[in-house]
Amino acid sequence: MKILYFAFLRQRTGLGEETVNAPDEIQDVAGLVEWLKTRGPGHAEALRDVSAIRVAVNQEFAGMDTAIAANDEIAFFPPVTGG
Amino acid sequence: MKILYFAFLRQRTGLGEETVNAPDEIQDVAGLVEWLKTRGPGHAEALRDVSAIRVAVNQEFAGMDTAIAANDEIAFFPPVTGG
Amino acid sequence: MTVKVQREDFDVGAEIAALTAGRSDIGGVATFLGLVRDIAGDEEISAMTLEHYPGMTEKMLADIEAQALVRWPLDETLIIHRYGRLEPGDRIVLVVTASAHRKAALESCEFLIDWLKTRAPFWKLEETGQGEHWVEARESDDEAATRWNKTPAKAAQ
Amino acid sequence: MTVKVQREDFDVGAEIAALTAGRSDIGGVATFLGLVRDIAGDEEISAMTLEHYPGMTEKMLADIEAQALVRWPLDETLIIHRYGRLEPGDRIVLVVTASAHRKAALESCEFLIDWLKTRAPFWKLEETGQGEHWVEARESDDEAATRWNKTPAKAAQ
Repeated sequence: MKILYFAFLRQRTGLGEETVNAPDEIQDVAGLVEWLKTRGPGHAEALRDVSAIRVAVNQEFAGMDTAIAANDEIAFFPPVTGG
Repeated sequence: MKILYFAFLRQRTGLGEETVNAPDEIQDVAGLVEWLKTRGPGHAEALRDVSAIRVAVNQEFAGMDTAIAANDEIAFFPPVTGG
Repeated sequence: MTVKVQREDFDVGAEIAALTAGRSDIGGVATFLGLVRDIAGDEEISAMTLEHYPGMTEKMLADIEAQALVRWPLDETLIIHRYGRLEPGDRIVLVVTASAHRKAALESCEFLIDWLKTRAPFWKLEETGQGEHWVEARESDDEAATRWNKTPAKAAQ
Repeated sequence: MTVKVQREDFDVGAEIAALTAGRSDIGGVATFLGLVRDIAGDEEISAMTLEHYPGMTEKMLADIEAQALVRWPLDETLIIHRYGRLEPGDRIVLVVTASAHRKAALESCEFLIDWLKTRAPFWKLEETGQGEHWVEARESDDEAATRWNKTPAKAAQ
């Protein structure tokens, strides 16, 4: 699946985008977040406080309990500040 | 005094503007209207229905009882329609 | 803080650019551009002529602009109103308000155009297939302008 | 019915002219132009960078534009939003709504800019004398956008 990071999450992970193969037992956003945190200290720091993070699955706002699948595009970002 | 006519009043009097010397006993707009009506059939027709007429004295909205003086600019027009 | 009553057309982009040139304190510019429609009420119109009271019109427009400046924190305001014969699609009126805050710009722009569309000393002669006629003042428009007498400015609170 | 998310600047006059060209059914065009201010909160800023989510941003902007079209009788709408590094005085966002009726144009323009300023998927990195920082979402702006969920469109009634 394709993971996107924006704003401070992009800076802390050092990545705008990465393609990952999450283990099959990961079925929702919450599980994905926990797994992504194991990928390195930047990821752990970026994803530490989930209350400060919003998520979109396939470009639609989603929640921690949203189900995910192998070909999804999942984006993490702070609350939007508007234009 | 200077009299101005706008819109249908201008068309009916056939005048955009005229300078008149009203008799001294004419002290307010109502008196002026009655006197102006005697100036001709166009004036009489234009000023016939005072409920359809608005007036300004020296470029300020005024009423039928507003006092007038020799050097005033007095304008008659329909209710404004806006831009 | 400008009022122009003119026969000539105007350039919206140039007017906004002139108003904001070199400014970095303006956050929002609200604009209303009024155009001549080919329909008035149920009737098709081919043209209209706007008559006004030179001198008094400018004074009243400057006065309502001053009222807007008291009610909202505005950096710049501009009113341009045309007179003379205009055809469908032609520009008639432009209101531009600029403020640090978007609510102030939006509300004051609406306030000014409501006033202009109802209270400004203009008279309209419409040309239709049946000839010419003077437009009478409309009640519904008057209500829109009257609303502002009752409602305190939100952004100014 | 156009949405553009772009790095390039835009020409307000040209955009409005293109929208209204050859039309004689449009009575009013409401426009909101947002500019970068040199002050954010209490802080002086020298520049800001707008980051966005390409693809999702366009989708969300088209979606809110479609909502405006359902709520108000609009002839044309246009949203342009820039991203990238911008300096004080630079244009950020343009909303244009055109309708036969001025209330519909004004209200829908306010609706769209309220939404854009609060809900659009952008993130702001501000540059100040003390360095750079990401701007956090603001409560007061959120209220302005939430208002529209409660208030039925006046002009559409």
